[in-house]
Amino acid sequence: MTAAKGQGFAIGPASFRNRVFLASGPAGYGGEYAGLIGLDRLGAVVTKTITIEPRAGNPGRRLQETSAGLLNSIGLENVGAAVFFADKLPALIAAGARPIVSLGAEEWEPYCALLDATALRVEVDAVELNLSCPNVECGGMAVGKDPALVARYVRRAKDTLIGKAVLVKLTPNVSDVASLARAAEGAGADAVTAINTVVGMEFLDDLGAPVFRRVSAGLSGPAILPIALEAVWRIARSVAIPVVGVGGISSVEDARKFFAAGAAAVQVGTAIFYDPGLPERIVEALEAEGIPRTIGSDSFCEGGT
Amino acid sequence: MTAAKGQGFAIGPASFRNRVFLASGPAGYGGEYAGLIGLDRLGAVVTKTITIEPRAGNPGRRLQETSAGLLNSIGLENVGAAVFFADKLPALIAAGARPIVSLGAEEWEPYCALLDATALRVEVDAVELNLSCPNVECGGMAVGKDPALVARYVRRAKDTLIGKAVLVKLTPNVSDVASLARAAEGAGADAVTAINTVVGMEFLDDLGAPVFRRVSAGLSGPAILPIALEAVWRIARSVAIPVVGVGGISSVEDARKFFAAGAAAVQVGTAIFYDPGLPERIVEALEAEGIPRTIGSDSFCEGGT
Amino acid sequence: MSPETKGRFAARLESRKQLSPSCHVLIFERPDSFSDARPGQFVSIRVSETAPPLLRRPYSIMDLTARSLSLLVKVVGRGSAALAALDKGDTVDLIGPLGGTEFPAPRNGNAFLVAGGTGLAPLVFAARTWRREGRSQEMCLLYGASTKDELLEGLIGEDFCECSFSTIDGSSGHHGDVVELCENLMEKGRMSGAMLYSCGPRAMVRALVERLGSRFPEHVTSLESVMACGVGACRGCTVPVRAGGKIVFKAVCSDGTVFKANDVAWEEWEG
Amino acid sequence: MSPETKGRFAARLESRKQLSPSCHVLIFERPDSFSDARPGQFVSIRVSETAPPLLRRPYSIMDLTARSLSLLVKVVGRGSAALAALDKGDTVDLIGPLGGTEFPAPRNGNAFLVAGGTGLAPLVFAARTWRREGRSQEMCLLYGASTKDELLEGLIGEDFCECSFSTIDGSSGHHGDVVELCENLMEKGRMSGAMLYSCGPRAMVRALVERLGSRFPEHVTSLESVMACGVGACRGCTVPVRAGGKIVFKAVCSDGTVFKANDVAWEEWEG
Ligand SMILES: Cc1cc2nc3c(=O)[nH]c(=O)nc-3n(C[C@H](O)[C@H](O)[C@H](O)COP(=O)(O)OP(=O)(O)OC[C@H]3O[C@@H](n4cnc5c(N)ncnc54)[C@H](O)[C@@H]3O)c2cc1C
Ligand SMILES: Cc1cc2nc3c(=O)[nH]c(=O)nc-3n(C[C@H](O)[C@H](O)[C@H](O)COP(=O)(O)OP(=O)(O)OC[C@H]3O[C@@H](n4cnc5c(N)ncnc54)[C@H](O)[C@@H]3O)c2cc1C
Ligand SMILES: Cc1cc2nc3c(=O)[nH]c(=O)nc-3n(C[C@H](O)[C@H](O)[C@H](O)COP(=O)(O)O)c2cc1C
Ligand SMILES: Cc1cc2nc3c(=O)[nH]c(=O)nc-3n(C[C@H](O)[C@H](O)[C@H](O)COP(=O)(O)O)c2cc1C
Ligand code: FES
Ligand code: FES
Repeated sequence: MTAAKGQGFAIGPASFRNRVFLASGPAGYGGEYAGLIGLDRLGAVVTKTITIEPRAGNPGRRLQETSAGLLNSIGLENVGAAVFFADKLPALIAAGARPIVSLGAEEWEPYCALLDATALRVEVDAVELNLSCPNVECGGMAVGKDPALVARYVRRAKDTLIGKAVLVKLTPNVSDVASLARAAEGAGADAVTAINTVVGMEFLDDLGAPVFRRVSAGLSGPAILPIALEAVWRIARSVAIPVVGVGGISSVEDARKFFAAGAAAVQVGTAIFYDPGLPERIVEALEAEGIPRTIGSDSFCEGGT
Repeated sequence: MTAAKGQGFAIGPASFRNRVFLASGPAGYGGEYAGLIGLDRLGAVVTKTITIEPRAGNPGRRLQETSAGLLNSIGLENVGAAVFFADKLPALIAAGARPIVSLGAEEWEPYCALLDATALRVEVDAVELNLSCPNVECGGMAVGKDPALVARYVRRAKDTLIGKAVLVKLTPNVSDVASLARAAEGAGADAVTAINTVVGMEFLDDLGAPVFRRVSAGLSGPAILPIALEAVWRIARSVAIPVVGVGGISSVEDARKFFAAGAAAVQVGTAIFYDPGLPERIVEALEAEGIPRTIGSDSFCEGGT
Repeated sequence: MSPETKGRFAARLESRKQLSPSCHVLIFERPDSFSDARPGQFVSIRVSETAPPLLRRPYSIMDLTARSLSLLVKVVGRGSAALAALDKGDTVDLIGPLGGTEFPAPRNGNAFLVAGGTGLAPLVFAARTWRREGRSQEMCLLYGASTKDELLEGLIGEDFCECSFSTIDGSSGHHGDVVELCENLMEKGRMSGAMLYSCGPRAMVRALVERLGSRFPEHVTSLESVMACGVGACRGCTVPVRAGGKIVFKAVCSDGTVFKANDVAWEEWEG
Repeated sequence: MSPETKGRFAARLESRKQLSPSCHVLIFERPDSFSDARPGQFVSIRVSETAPPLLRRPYSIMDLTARSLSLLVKVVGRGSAALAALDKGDTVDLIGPLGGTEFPAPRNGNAFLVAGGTGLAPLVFAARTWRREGRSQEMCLLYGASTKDELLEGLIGEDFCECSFSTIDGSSGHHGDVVELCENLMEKGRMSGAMLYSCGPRAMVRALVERLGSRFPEHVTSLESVMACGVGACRGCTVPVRAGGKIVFKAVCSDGTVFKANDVAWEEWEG
């Protein structure tokens, strides 16, 4: 490992005090975890994905544990851009957090409206485009699976959000995640975040019905770590922009693996439910021992696509 | 659950005494597990994937545990068709097992040679085409990700293996596994098997290198159950041929879930490593309590692709 | 109640007592700086750092004194089984107090508390709290269990002026469910003007609302739902609630656990 | 040895004794119908049905008598820690005996057994087996550990005619590694014509081969590798071995555990 030359780093025009972020979703708008997570110690808090209008989220059951994993079908419940910018974001900033605002890719029109609303916010200098939510009907993962659509959505964001960093969050539920990363990069993305949840499902105990009304849900947690790590490794060798690694991080050691795979920063999601102290412990470990260096891929005979 | 009207069933021209199979790979050629698994009690033993020529498999480390999962990079080590048909298959049949022979899709020429060799074997009435191994350079998953190639490989098998059942094993590492199932069905497949392992990776404890020389490996075990279940659900609603469910089954209850999702039969893989008695316990439970009925999807508002 | 009062603690088990075939009372030393809590609030416990389950498990506060925190734990799966296997001196990772609403203290009239199974826990806390606060209202407990063995009479103590029991199998008290017990008392005119507090299986609370709801405008209930964060962040634990003619999703953990029972859109609530 | 003799058993722990900071001896009641085993064979244990790790853990048989089965367990991770926490009377799910090759009994000359750390276990079994079979060859043990505390002298008993020790930190016996100990003995001409048996860390056995190999054509070693099936089915535990000028992969579990040390393609073996 290389010694820490200071933990700060930049993604495009945005700078961060360190490389440990909260992932979008589990921590909500951040404030809910006050008292349990030292938000001001983290590199960033990626806020719960918002849409231009409020969304009620999915009806029915929304959570199900699996072996070393968690399925969720929240359905992008959120307060909408207006309340978010008026109430939630100021509270998060007041708590000392450094936000990255997650923007949901719905249909084109509301997506553009959300970008336009965000462009006006001087307090926002970094956004993450969620092109990969498996739990909504329109937009979401459908956009994130198509390189041409990814490019179109990213380009619109870059054209609108002048001077702001644009991270693009990718879905692993594709044949070739690296090609999507390249599409995002080609369209001007400042970084890509990988991965969003993996599609899965479960049944109720009596097998009478799937747990979730929408049947499919998103799998997160330690179960998906090897999948996320592989995606990050592959993407980091396909693009020049920074890769933010997320998926299953449950220990300091897990976080280090993502840096070894080529990530420039990591996000912690599901693990905060059981171990809210983890993000800060990762910060401390990286401060004490430096950022693990990325492993070169020269000596490995990697498989073709 | 419906009462058991007898456990036997058919896939194309091949009939099976029950719906519980050993998955290809973990149990090798079957004989190795004699004394631990009552092979003659199972619906079928899908043998380790063979290729026309012997393969040495991958160098370096081949196994790594993960949270509720196992990564493997065996690389289709096998004795080759000649030794398999001369030694391994007769021994398996002598042990009372009902084989399904797994055939590896390499490049086109050796694949055709393997089909031609198999066509001559009267003792083989069912094969599973492994179009989805992530651990080899050529063929394997690359074939399995492309609907046109899947169709071509399946059609050749059906044209050659007259009177034999052809199951097609699919990879989950794609944007739309159902479209691959439809491609297999359209080309004449008698059934599809889902899923093969999910691509993942891990690092050595010291983070000095990936565990596997090929970096990527295949994730199996309880961690992937929700992913497999969702694939089976989706495929079963996209094709009319039987779906054989595999991925993470670790208990009788898990097996039942696959029937609820729409599977006609199940396969047990990784779980035999820690619980070799499981396949027989599933057989007994299904005999005692019947096959769980498939859940209708009418009442669920499923997501788009 | 201010949500900032929640904290994360290593809580040490002071004693554990098995009260019935399925239920245990766990008494923890109250961790230093564990905030005061109100009836209807809960804690969430990480059962193991090395073994499943992954998520914390929520438990209602059954009592909180200067020195101890009591929980009632029914064994229904892996997490609860592990809790019921803790030994004196073991510590668990516990977050609390959680929950954004509480059982409001009875105003006029008396209080009827209807408990099903482990739903007893928050109602015991309510009765004790109000008694400690010196409230004079009479508190009557209506409490149902499956069978005599599962009636946790030992927990009830002096806190209630009156207790009626029911068991599904008729082995003790009224033969039937606790909703019938309520109906019977009501026939006798015993409950008019009273406030109703409930906690128990969803079917029980729903039946209370559907069968008695119109006669109890003041019915508050502490709900359960599968939870992940427990703090209102993840939106995983929602319950559909009617508000202004439409249905909105409220988080049980932070908009509850206590809701007006008649507002819950019971027919919409699955999962 | 016929592979059909393996079976799956619920093995009951008769006693457990901690011998050093990291090592425990576990003595199980020999399960009914557990086959006779040969030195170099092993068992594989499902440590827990409810908690990680998923896979069975392989352990060399250190002794097998009519009534008991002994294993030596060093705590290095979750699985071994759980084994070392078993109590008398606990049962574990155990498969065995496994392994397709054995330490061949010494023919002419004497036997030198070189053990590093827990590699002692199969060599203890070898010496006991041969002594019980009435073999007259002298068996000399060369045994290295990290430090005095980790030298498990209590295990050695009467089975060896002679024992030499080494510790890396010099706290007992030769100051250095066990390979140097061998070299020293060899200088003295003590080992000529002897058969060499080894088991220990890969680096130790490799050094034995590279530094002494040419002088020990008869060097057999029991290897370890990460395993899944333990029965030769999954091909997960392979070691590269030179055969007829090319390298082939052999399964440690079924083509071994005992290999000719000079055949192993050490430089090719990772993982
Ligand atoms: C706010 C709140 C307060 C609670 N207070 C108490 C209490 O005081 N005493 C008590 O014994 N229990 C209480 N519960 C329920 C308790 O949290 C569950 O019994 C526990 O989480 C089950 O965990 P497990 O691992 O043992 O069961 P699992 O293995 O997770 O599940 C076993 C069975 O229990 C069901 N189950 C799981 N979670 C819940 C849940 N949240 N509610 C109802 N059923 C569930 C599952 O569907 C399954 O059928 C409370 C729940 C909530 C949300
Ligand atoms: C045939 C055979 C015989 C063995 N006999 C003995 C014995 O008699 N006594 C004994 O104490 N151990 C023996 N081992 C090693 C023992 O199996 C491992 O120590 C054990 O599996 C570790 O499990 P764990 O869950 O505690 O460690 P993990 O948490 O899985 O791993 C902890 C550390 O141990 C390493 N490790 C894991 N598996 C092995 C392995 N197979 N070999 C070496 N290092 C490993 C890991 O890389 C990691 O660094 C034997 C192994 C084999 C293959
Ligand atoms: C309850 C929950 C809600 C989530 N909501 C969002 C979201 O709103 N936007 C988003 O981009 N990702 C969302 N995610 C995905 C996470 O940000 C993350 O990509 C994924 O969970 C994998 O990381 P983990 O295993 O550390 O949780 C959510 C995950 C969970 C568990
Ligand atoms: C060690 C190992 C070897 C495997 N080899 C093969 C193989 O040769 N052919 C094949 O089609 N699938 C192979 N598989 C995949 C399994 O058949 C199965 O699809 C996958 O492991 C998911 O099921 P499981 O979780 O029950 O193991 C292998 C899996 C493992 C763990
Ligand atoms: S459990 Fe997360 S919002 Fe209630
Ligand atoms: S562990 Fe499966 S072949 Fe050796």
